[in-house]
Amino acid sequence: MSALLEVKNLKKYFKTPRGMLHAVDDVSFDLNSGKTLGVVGESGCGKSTLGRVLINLLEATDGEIFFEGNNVIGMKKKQIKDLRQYMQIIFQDPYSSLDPRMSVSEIIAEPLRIYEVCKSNDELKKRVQELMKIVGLTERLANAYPHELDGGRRQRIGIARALALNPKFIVCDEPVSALDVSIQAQILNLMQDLQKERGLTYLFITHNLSVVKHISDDIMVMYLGNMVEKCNTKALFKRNFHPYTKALLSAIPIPQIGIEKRRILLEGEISSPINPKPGCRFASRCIYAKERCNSEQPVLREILADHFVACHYVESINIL
Amino acid sequence: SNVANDENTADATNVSKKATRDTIVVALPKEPPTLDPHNEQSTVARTVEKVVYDRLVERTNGEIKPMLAKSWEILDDLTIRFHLRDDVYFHNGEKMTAEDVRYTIERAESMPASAYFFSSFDGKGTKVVDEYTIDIKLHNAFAPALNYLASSRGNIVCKKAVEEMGADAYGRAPIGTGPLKFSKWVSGDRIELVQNEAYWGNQTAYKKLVFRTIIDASSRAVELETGGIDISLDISPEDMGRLSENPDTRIVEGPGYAMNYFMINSLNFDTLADVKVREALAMALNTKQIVDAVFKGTARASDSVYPNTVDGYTQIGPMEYNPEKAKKMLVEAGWDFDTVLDIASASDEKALMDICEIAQNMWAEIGVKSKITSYETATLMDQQIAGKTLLSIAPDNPATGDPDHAVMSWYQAGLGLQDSQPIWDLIKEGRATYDKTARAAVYAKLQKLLWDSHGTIPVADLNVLYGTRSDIENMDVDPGKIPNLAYITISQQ
Amino acid sequence: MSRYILKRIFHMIPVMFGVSLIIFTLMFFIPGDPARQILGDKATEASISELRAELGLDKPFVVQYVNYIEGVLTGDFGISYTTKQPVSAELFARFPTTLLFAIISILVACIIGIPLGIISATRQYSFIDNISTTLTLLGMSIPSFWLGLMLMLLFSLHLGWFPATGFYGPKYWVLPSVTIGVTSAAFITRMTRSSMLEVIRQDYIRTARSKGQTEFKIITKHALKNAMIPVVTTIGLIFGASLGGQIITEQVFSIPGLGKLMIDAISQRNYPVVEGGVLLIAFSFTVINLLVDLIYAYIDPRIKSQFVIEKKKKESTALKGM
Amino acid sequence: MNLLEIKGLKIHYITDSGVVRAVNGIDLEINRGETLGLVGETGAGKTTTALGIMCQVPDPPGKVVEGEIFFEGSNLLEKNAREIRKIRGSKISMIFQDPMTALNPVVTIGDQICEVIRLHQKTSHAESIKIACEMLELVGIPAERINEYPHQFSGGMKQRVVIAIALACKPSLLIADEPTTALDVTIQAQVLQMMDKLKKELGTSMLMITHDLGVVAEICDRVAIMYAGEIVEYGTLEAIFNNTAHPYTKGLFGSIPSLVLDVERLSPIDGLMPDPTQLPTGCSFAPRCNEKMSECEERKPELFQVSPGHFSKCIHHKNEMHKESRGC
Amino acid sequence: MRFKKNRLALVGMFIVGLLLLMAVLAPVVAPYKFDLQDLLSTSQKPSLKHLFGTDNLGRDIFSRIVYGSRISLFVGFVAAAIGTLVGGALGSIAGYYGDKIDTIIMRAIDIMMAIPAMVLAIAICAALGPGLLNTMIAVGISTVPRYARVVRGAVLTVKEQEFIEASRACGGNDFHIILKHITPNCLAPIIVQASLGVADAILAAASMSFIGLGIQPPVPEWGAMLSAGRGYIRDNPHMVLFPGLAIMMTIYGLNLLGDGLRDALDPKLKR
Ligand SMILES: Nc1ncnc2c1ncn2[C@@H]1O[C@H](COP(=O)(O)OP(=O)(O)OP(=O)(O)O)[C@@H](O)[C@H]1O
Ligand SMILES: Nc1ncnc2c1ncn2[C@@H]1O[C@H](COP(=O)(O)OP(=O)(O)OP(=O)(O)O)[C@@H](O)[C@H]1O
Ligand SMILES: [Mg+2]
Ligand SMILES: [Mg+2]
Repeated sequence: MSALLEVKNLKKYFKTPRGMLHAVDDVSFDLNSGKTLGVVGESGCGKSTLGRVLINLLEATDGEIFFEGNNVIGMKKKQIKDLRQYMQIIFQDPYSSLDPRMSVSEIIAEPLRIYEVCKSNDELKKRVQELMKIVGLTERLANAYPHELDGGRRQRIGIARALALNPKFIVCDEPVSALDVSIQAQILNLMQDLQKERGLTYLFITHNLSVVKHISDDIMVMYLGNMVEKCNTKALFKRNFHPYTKALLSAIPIPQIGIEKRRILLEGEISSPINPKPGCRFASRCIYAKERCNSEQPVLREILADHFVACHYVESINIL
Repeated sequence: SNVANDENTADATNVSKKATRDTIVVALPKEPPTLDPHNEQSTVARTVEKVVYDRLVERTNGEIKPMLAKSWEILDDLTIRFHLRDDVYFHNGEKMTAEDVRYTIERAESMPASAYFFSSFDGKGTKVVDEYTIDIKLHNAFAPALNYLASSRGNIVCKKAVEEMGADAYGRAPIGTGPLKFSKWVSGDRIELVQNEAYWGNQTAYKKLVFRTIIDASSRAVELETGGIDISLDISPEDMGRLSENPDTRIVEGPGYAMNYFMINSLNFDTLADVKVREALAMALNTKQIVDAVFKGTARASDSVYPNTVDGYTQIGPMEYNPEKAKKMLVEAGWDFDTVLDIASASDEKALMDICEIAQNMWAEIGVKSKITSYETATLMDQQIAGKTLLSIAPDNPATGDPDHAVMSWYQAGLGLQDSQPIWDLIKEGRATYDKTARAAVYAKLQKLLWDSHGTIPVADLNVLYGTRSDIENMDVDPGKIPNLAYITISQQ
Repeated sequence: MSRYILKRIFHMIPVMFGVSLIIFTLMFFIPGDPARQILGDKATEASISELRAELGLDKPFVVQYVNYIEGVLTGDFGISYTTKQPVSAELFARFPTTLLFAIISILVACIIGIPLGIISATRQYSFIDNISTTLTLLGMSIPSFWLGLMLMLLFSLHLGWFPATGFYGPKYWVLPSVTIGVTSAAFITRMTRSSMLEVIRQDYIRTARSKGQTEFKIITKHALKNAMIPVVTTIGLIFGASLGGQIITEQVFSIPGLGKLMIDAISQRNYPVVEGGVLLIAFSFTVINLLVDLIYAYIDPRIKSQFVIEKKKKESTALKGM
Repeated sequence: MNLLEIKGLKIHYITDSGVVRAVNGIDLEINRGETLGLVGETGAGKTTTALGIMCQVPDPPGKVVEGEIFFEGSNLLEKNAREIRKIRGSKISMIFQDPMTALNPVVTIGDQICEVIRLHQKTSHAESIKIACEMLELVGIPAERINEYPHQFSGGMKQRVVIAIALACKPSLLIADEPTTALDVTIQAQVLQMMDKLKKELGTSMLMITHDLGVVAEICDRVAIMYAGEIVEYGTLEAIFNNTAHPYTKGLFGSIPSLVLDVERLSPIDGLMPDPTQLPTGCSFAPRCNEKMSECEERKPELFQVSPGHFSKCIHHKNEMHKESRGC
Repeated sequence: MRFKKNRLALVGMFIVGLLLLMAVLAPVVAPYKFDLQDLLSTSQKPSLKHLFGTDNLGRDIFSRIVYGSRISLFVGFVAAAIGTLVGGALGSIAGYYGDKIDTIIMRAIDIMMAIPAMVLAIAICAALGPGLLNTMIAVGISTVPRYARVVRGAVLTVKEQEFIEASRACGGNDFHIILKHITPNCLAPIIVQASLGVADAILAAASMSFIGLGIQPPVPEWGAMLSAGRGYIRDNPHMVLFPGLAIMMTIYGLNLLGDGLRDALDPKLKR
């Protein structure tokens, strides 16, 4: 089975007054159709940027993205527009991602209008109603404005908009982080149902590991623009190798008592992605860091089958 | 120079007056650009110049009197000999001699700003006879010569000072022989003069004369009432009543040389080429009513082409006010009642604007449509001179009081007239006629001719109005609005 | 910091060029002949064209402009057509007065406006707030010459407290400054109020309260400084604008400032004065802007740190090199 | 005697669109040295409760309508503004939700720490700086950064500064309003651990407001579950987690994806929180409750002691008890 | 409390509405023609015959004020419209495209800001000649920088919002985004600024009249009436009082309206 999405050595740098900001630095992965790839990592590690580059909202600095076998990078405007029908995004903030001056139905209809999918206004209306029903919004809300609604409903609008063009691939940029747990669970269920029904492929960005564990097939852990570990979800929670992944997993408070916690506390804060120094970017916070870590950037290696880790000393740390 | 920099606060007491009555503060409506008599154009400058400089002769109440010249004789049509005083010193200590006079005449003729005015004087030909005698030469017989020499263009400048300082600096720190000498100039604010203790004539009744620039008419009136100034050289008719009722202030009023009239250009435009039409327009204006409404009794309806204060005036009008007849005349002349007359006016003169508005209304009553366009003075002047205005309101102030000066504006292109040769001939004749009565006869003819040509529509002859504090006496009611402030005395109540 | 200032001064150059070009072009195409203005309506054509030649007005636009700029670059702003004085002398004779007037009136405006704005904000919708809102709106809608004359009538003529015109000392400053100050104060009050309202809703005010701090101290220590940035902007803009001369108030109170000079110069077609004056005003305006930005930096360390970024970077690279 | 005891507290926000009954009659107590977790969804009234304790409910629109808050035996609501100011910051401190905005951006962090010290302790300027430095070191920030401004710190460090301010006067009660929500997981772990350590060192009681049950499990001794302005369940950590009584609390647990177990589908609570201006007449959770009975919509349930120290506000318990008693 | 605020806005709306109505119905409302002179009854105090008295040419001041509302409001609105359109276009281009275009436009705006507005207006007016249209152009152009800055600021904030990105993700091009998202969301500050700008323009036009560069007579513009009457302020205060009040009322009304709009159009305050 060929991958829906194939990413090779993707890079995205931003020019800032202080220098080059390496938001995404040399990331490669495959994503098969109908699967969910979870992306986790701390704030500012480049998760959103990765998502945006994938669907061409941002232009990649370097690298290749194959969508259904075609290289997206370097496509013409027209082609990109065609492509966008198949790639959509759901944003984190259900407040700022909806135009406050558009009604619910207008927002959902926007992509349909742009691509002139519907032949008549009636058809458009019907389609919008259909979409609203799919995401569980009552018809009554069609003429409401976003500010009249709560976060959960707003996020449903965002999902309906993303679904409008029948995409194959959706980047979900922290779609549930702003929501309460009970609402979050509703939305997660909805997304899972949709995936099943329509065979959608998700890139699911979050920093909530329990959510990512719940929804993803594969997980990719990012640190300062680099991918540090990637493998199957179950495998990762059973066995993880990168020191950062370990710290991350151990830091999650678990809502259960009586569970023994072996917490690895990281010292210090995430450092700046601007003009990063050579070497492993995690080195400054890593308890195992040695000289080599400060001078040579570790490459991603397949440690076990389908389990990739970028660390010089995986073997010694984990006694493999 | 001391003109540019000044510590304002230090002088506060001087300017706010009242310490003693040694200081007289006079409000000017504008700031003079320079006090070089041959290099400026403004009435306000001349008021200051009048006390800083002396002239060969002086004109008071229409009479020419000696000043720096003790006596003079007209040697021939082209030569006037002046015998000068020998006790006159400039403010810089230089003695005033015939050479200064010669230099002044030559300069007046050659400097562009005064050249047109002194064009009949022959500066090169003018000869110094001896230290205190001079023969002033003329290019052509020029009867107004004495009147012109009595005007501020005839202010005698100090040759040495002008040459040493250069004209530009001289204008900002003038050196004359007058009763007051220049002391300082705070740009935009005031000019201060102090008594010239070495003056050959009578000393002024005060030690210091300060000219302050106060542009706003209401502010000037308020300042006069509060006693912040002693004299305001420009009082608007609106403030007159109050100032004359106030026991602390008084209004000094007298007939003036100034007049307001409409200029018609019938040379470049066919619209008003027909003299009958022009006459009808004049007839449709109730000048008496205009004058009363706009000037509140401080002007009279014009009854000639120049005011009765000017030499050789004869009464011709006022024009009969008869709208019915005017309308009939228009119909007879085949006037197209759809034509819209363009009236050009100066935007910054309220009285002129008011006259235009009333005239517009009065013409509307006989069915003549018109449209007023107000221009900035600079633009209006350009338009008039380029002959681009059909009908424009114009003020004139022939400050010499000489009829030749008063009709000078007929040369202007704003006032184009067909068949104007007879006019030029009469003007020439008037200039060449030295004899007073003969000259008056020429101007009587000229006035009639001009009046009948209806090249202008005379509207108002304006009085001069000065406001003073009540204790100021002997205010010179100069018709030309250039009073000699040296005469002022202060009553000790 | 000084690097930043230098950079800003460097940025002023194109702005000043733009200003000079615009005003020069406007003056070039404005109708009305300066020579005619100087010599009067009865002067002969010959002397007019002679003077035009002397003033260089007969040359093509580009040549005139280049000449002018050359002059300006060597510090020569030309000679005033009317007074025959160097333009720089003319301008600097008036500038101190304008500056003084601007400073005093902005002080008056701040003294009225800032406290009123603070009180209004801390008692939103109270009686005082409503009164001040109404006064503010009235202050913004009163034409200044009207207010000026009214003040003059009341305080000079009837009460005799202050002199009517002139600008010779503190007593003279009161009426004109109040005239301008009232309008400016209205704007400052408004800005202070809305900015303050914004700030007192912030979390750090809540934090300060939870420390047990008194309301007065909360306003003065925590809120005010934060609320000042937009207020300072407003003050800077008003101040910058009043450096251009308060034309009407200058006229009513007979203050020898730049505004009046400029208006006269325009109407007399005194190009060198207009151009020099506009350049001077524009220059002071940009300097004020720079000052305002520096004040921002003083008030707000976040802005300051933007200034010193480059410096810091240099230091750190230097350290690394050791 | 309990350190803090809240009785029948009602706080309303009176707005144009109606009266928001944000806190609707709650009872709470916190013992010395104990950490109470206050858990609930957005808008449940957690922050309002905390502000009520601080006597800092924004007025207008907020109003404490009813109730008593006893702190160290005296009723805070009867004290005047000066007395309250004395307690704030010294005996009761609060950490606000968002560290990014809780610090004044134009004042150095040193000044902000010193401020609270100088307000409550008679110390000289130099001394207060010394204490501030100690506090900074205590929360793990080098003391030499005392003269820096908040923007020069990262989010986690800012939150630590906020904690330093809150603990500077060694308060007996610390109210922490979602202190780690805005932080990254790894940073959150650092901050939580530090708070726990400090709390123990200083013997401070803590009211920990959060919606993260994981955090609760980690550091709380007792838990109160809040829903629509009411406390629906209340008990020790073990009682709540292992012996969940109220349907809402059950729903909360069902909503959380588990890290330990593999769940195919989550079982969330349906629907949304009721509009706080129009709370249902009966049980406020009734509209979303899957164990709802007709009675629930008519009658407000009362707090029922499920087991000693474990209370729940559900009609079912009463009925069950009836059943039991009938069975007896 | 909101009601109270809205009530003020309603007052503003009422005032402005009344003025607009007066302007439209001028021939019906005014008892006399605005240029009807009666040189025999000049400078009359207010009476039943002449509600606001007469001016120095015997014209009915009330009628002139009524007709004047047409001119003054027209000047105000058109000048504000010029400022809004030109400034709005420049500001939104600068804000949306950013980078070099932004730098160039903002430098140009800096240049315009640095030239004193009044001097600029007077110079423009002197160059074009006085008159209704030219006054409007002069005042309008001199306010361009203000609008440009406001609009640019608004565009910059809106541009950063995620819904812009969302629209792009849905295939929207620049044109679509500017038209459908940026413009509607920037409208609020622009409308507010414009409503205040109308007031400013009326005052600016009045100041121009003071220097003699306003509207052509006998057209009754309030500012011109005010400055023409200033010589009479002592003896016939009614000649300045009523036009002055008319200006103040209008500006007061517009400001109230502007403030009200600011609140009404703020989505944050919307319920
Ligand atoms: N348009 C941009 N210009 C410059 N820098 C940017 C831009 N967008 C993002 N960055 C920077 O790129 C880095 C990665 O940002 P990104 O938003 O992808 O992080 P993230 O992992 O999504 O973080 P979060 O969890 O906070 O959403 C950050 O340091 C951010 O400051
Ligand atoms: N100043 C206020 N004016 C009006 N209503 C308010 C105000 N503050 C809070 N509310 C309302 O009171 C209710 C409780 O708010 P509160 O902030 O206490 O909730 P919370 O449990 O802290 O929520 P979150 O988890 O979002 O912080 C909410 O419905 C909220 O809308
Ligand atoms: Mg992100
Ligand atoms: Mg809260």
